[in-house]
Amino acid sequence: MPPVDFRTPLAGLNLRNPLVTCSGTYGFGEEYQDYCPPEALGAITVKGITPEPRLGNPLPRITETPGGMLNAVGLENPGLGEFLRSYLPRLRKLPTAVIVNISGFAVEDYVQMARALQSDCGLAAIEVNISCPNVKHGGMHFGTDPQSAQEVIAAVKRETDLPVIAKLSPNVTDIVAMARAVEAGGADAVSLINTLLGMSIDIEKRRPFLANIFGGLSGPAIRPVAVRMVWQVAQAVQIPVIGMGGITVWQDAVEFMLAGASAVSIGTGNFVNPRAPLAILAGIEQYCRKNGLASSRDLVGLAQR
Amino acid sequence: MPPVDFRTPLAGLNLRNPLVTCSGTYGFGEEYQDYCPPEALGAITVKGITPEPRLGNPLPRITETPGGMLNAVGLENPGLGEFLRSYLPRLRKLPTAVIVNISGFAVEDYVQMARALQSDCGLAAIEVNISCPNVKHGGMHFGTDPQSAQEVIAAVKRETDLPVIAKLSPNVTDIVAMARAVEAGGADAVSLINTLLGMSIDIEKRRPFLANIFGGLSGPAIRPVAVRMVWQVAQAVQIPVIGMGGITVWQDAVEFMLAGASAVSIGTGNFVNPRAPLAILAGIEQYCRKNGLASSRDLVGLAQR
Amino acid sequence: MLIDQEIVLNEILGSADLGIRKLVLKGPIAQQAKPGQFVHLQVGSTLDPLLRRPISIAAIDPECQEITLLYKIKGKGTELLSKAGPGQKLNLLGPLGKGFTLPAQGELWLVAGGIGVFPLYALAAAAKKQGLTVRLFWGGENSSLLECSGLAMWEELGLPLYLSTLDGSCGKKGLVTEFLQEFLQAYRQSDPSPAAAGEPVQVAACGPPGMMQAVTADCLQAGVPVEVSLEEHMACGLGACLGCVATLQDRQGRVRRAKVCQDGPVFRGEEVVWNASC
Amino acid sequence: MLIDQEIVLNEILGSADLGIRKLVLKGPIAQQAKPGQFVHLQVGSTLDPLLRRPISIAAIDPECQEITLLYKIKGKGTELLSKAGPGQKLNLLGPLGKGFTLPAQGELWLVAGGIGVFPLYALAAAAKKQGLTVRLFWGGENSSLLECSGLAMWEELGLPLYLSTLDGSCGKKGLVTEFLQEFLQAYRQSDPSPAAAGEPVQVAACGPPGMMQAVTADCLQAGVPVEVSLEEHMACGLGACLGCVATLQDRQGRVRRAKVCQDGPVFRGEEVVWNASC
Ligand SMILES: Cc1cc2nc3c(=O)[nH]c(=O)nc-3n(C[C@H](O)[C@H](O)[C@H](O)COP(=O)(O)OP(=O)(O)OC[C@H]3O[C@@H](n4cnc5c(N)ncnc54)[C@H](O)[C@@H]3O)c2cc1C
Ligand SMILES: Cc1cc2nc3c(=O)[nH]c(=O)nc-3n(C[C@H](O)[C@H](O)[C@H](O)COP(=O)(O)OP(=O)(O)OC[C@H]3O[C@@H](n4cnc5c(N)ncnc54)[C@H](O)[C@@H]3O)c2cc1C
Ligand SMILES: Cc1cc2nc3c(=O)[nH]c(=O)nc-3n(C[C@H](O)[C@H](O)[C@H](O)COP(=O)(O)O)c2cc1C
Ligand SMILES: Cc1cc2nc3c(=O)[nH]c(=O)nc-3n(C[C@H](O)[C@H](O)[C@H](O)COP(=O)(O)O)c2cc1C
Ligand code: FES
Ligand code: FES
Repeated sequence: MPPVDFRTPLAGLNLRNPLVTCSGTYGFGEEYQDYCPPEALGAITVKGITPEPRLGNPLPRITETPGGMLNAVGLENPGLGEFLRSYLPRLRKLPTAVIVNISGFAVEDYVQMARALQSDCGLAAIEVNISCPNVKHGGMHFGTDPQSAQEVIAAVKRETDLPVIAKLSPNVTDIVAMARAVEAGGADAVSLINTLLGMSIDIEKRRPFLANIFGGLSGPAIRPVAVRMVWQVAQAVQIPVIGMGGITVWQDAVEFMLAGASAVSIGTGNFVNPRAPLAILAGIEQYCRKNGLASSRDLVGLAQR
Repeated sequence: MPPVDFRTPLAGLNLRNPLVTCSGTYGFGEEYQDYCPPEALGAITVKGITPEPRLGNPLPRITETPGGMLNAVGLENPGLGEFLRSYLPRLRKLPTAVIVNISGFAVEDYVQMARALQSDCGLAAIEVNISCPNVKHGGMHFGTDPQSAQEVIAAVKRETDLPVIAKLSPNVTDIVAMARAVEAGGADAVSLINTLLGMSIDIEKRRPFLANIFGGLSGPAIRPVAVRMVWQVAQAVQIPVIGMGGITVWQDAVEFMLAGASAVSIGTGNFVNPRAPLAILAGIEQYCRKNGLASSRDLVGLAQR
Repeated sequence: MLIDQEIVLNEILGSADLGIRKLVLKGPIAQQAKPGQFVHLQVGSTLDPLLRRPISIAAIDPECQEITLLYKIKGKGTELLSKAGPGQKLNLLGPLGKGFTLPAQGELWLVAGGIGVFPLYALAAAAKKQGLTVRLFWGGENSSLLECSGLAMWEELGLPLYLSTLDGSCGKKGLVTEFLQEFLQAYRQSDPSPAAAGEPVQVAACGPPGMMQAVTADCLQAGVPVEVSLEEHMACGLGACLGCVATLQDRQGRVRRAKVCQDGPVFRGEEVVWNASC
Repeated sequence: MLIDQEIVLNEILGSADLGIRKLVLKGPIAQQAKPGQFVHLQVGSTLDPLLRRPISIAAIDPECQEITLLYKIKGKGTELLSKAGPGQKLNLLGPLGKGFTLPAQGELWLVAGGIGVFPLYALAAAAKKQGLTVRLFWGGENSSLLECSGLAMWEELGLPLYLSTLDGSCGKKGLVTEFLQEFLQAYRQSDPSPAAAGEPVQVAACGPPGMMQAVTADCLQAGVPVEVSLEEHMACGLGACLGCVATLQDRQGRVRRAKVCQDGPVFRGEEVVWNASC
């Protein structure tokens, strides 16, 4: 039998395979090298960058929940300048596509970063994390207001020649409206989902567990919500969907692809098993063989038909 | 030590204790009698009623997910008439407060049911489930549009002398806006949260697992989202909050009360342990004693201070 | 009842590759259980898996206070269950549901498809004890499936067994319904009748829905009452969640829902709407 | 490395009520581990609990290929871990982090608060092997805590132990820091010095943050270098998630974050910003 064809065209990129890692869960691409060689991955997404360095939130930042976890890292990152100086040179050497995730509090933040991130950087794409509050517009979230989302994506598109992926927040009434908005803004792909807003309380201390009070819920617990959103969005837009949210084993990845995801991204699953992407890839391969599919691309949206 | 005072004033009712059971998970109050005597509960909420009988959705209707479950029962119920004729006489005999949950697709549906449900029925309160699509208004959900929510609650309030509890859907961008809207509509309390919209795919059949494609996610997996919403809403409105979503053990119930819930409701937790409410009540009692609290009411909102 | 019962035995049945196991539990449920009922088992100690798992009561021994469950490892719940060892306790809810009707006299024909044979064992044992003539028509993939699903237990019970396999590796090659059809035909012609004249026959079936539908159709045609045991995904097991309903119709064709966990899992075959689209 | 290692032993340490256990694992991690490092353990086989649990490596035996972990049952993860029996395999990620600095010569003073003593054992054993003078200052709630946390192991190691308890049920009544203060004072006065003139002293501390902060302050005042082992909730254990950071400052007071899992868990005491508000 010929090997399963894993090549994954996505947002103008030609990924080796549909396995990506989620921003914020995979550091700057090197932390997992001993367990999962970068060349085994379709792409790596690095931690969210902001124009200025950020210390992030106070501790505790993470806690476990049933089948999931809450995090409130608060976008700790070295800032754009230091990223370009110290991190980029090493990222360019990684034998895989590198997607840079950017976050901001105003359109200008995104614009500033987009301007500095061009295809000659050696990066593969920009993922625009729009789930931060837009402080300029009275706290309205880019990630929850379709018009703001469209504007910020359009602004980023104008500034960079890199493919632009819009990362959507699930904390909305209508995810399809958000996806259509970023498509209209020119996004080349959408990533979904980011974390669900949650919290937990330490009943001994009688205080919220996280220093930040609220945190983002990720992991298997949220998978049913993520699969539903991927299903809805994949039907509604023309651009490809990168599916994520609770993938730990290959069956989960196949579920997302059947729902309509062109690629899948592993986040919290890496914490559970640092070799998860490898195991998932092997599982997808077996599943394709068993079902007589020549390419992993054939899985995409199959459950919708 | 004197016994912990569990009395719970709520929406004009005087509940024996803050333990309630969730609509749709506790049948019509009799199914769990052998395991959990109704007189041990503050209140029982019965399955959602519609004006006409409904067969509900085709099968399968439920499936397990990590730390949770999806259901798409589709409001199977005997209809208002049969409810009044056959179920109500038995419900009146239960030695606990009975809350009737009502669902509709148009304001008139709710109005019709509210008119038939008055305090002389022997029921304690009406819980208005507003998460159904409002077919009259192009599918806009009562549960996701603050103005529609306010209208439907106001309409129900006009028709009945029973206390009215608004049950909110978590599938919204802004839960606080929804809670404020139903408060403005005259709701005497809010129940939150209903299920998160999710789905899962059977990778062997390559089709959505549930016949209805989408289902409602409940159970421990959603608890962090539910606690967060209770926390936000309890700060924003004056009416009491009935907290629910993933409570299985007493620690969970305490968490909700510390977040601001005046009462807690057990849903999926009953499936895990049919005696869960009893165990939870005992746990709350111990916790109060240990922390020197004379009444379970003292727990409410403690983590907010 | 809701009770912790101790595991007496949890062992593989037949060869390991089919993953079919026998679980014996000690406790008072044995005093109450009736053939066709099931227990709702807590398989783990954490929130994943979350829900209980319904498993039929395959054998009931009130004297020894033991019930036997036969189960096939299917997914993560049964996998976890297979790890529990003797001495450990399992939390059980049960006995649940309504079981099979045990006829007062005459013949009882059991029709089993694959592991659908599990709940029929307790029924056969009870019927035999009552002096009924019991026959088992049992079909499966191949001899290995039958062996791993308790064939030896059935042989010990000493009833007439009519076995079929798809590959002919055990018994007749073909479908189990063929036996039934032969017997039903003989019964209708009544000479030579397997059920002596005047001796009523009753059928109980458990297996894949398609098979039970066919069995029902054959029995109805022959005027023989038939009961079938249905399977649905369950949450509460007590009739409270409406997750597990079956679609039934009355003689006038009026459709209604019934709860598999509470009103079933055993229903009269003619009531069941197979492949309900609503 | 990421590897399944077999459980050699998983038993209660001392009396059962404190729930402190000793877990011995066989495998190649023993060859690589250094005192102060930890492993990130998969404690269950399902998705609840989801995350791994960080546990310090308490003893290292490269010859027998064994590492010893000492852990206290705290919540559902360690509870589940306590159920795993010998012969079973556990999935381990490790050894992780940077351990303690083993001085080339001189004295090593270990300051432990409660079960913070666990990671210090491997350090003591290594230092002793290297011929250093090692002293343990160890304080706890009461004698039961010390006994259940491996006091016998320490006595076997044959080092000078300075014990204190809050209730005086073992050793001196009071705080462990009092021993340290005495020794530091003696060291500064250098006559009679516990560390002979010219023999440098180094301190390693593990315990509640408040205690480590006090130890650090005392050591800095005495001009003695001190290392502390920090604890934070962890997800990845590899420096990838930024869940576990500590706040550090340089001499100019510039604040930065460091990852407890990767850059720690051991840090130089003077670097640590205790009770960071940012
Ligand atoms: C009344 C009744 C009696 C049964 N008796 C037996 C028996 O005696 N022996 C036996 O081996 N099996 C029996 N089953 C089927 C058994 O319940 C499932 O195989 C088991 O629940 C699978 O759980 P899992 O975690 O291994 O599989 P998973 O597929 O991981 O389970 C996921 C979810 O789906 C449910 N599920 C999966 N398959 C089934 C199924 N076929 N029926 C109902 N729910 C299912 C599970 O309960 C769980 O909620 C019976 C089912 C019912 C309804
Ligand atoms: C580097 C390091 C070394 C450690 N070494 C040891 C040791 O040798 N012996 C020992 O008994 N304990 C040690 N701990 C603490 C141990 O990790 C926790 O007690 C354990 O994770 C609790 O898990 P649980 O599921 O029982 O508790 P739960 O409270 O149910 O855990 C819930 C979540 O919180 C995390 N958590 C809870 N308490 C702690 C804690 N104190 N530190 C970090 N995470 C925590 C858990 O890992 C889990 O993610 C160490 C912690 C760290 C960071
Ligand atoms: C610790 C942590 C940090 C994260 N940081 C970011 C981030 O910086 N930018 C971003 O877009 N998403 C971030 N995310 C969200 C993930 O990229 C992903 O969308 C989410 O976790 C859902 O996937 P999962 O369930 O597989 O983890 C973070 C998630 C976690 C758990
Ligand atoms: C099987 C099932 C049926 C439900 N039916 C209803 C219903 O009819 N009306 C309603 O308002 N909520 C219904 N719910 C939602 C629950 O009342 C509750 O809000 C939700 O399940 C969250 O709580 P839990 O996680 O404790 O189950 C149903 C939930 C389940 C699991
Ligand atoms: S499983 Fe809940 S009604 Fe049958
Ligand atoms: S645990 Fe992830 S960075 Fe330390």
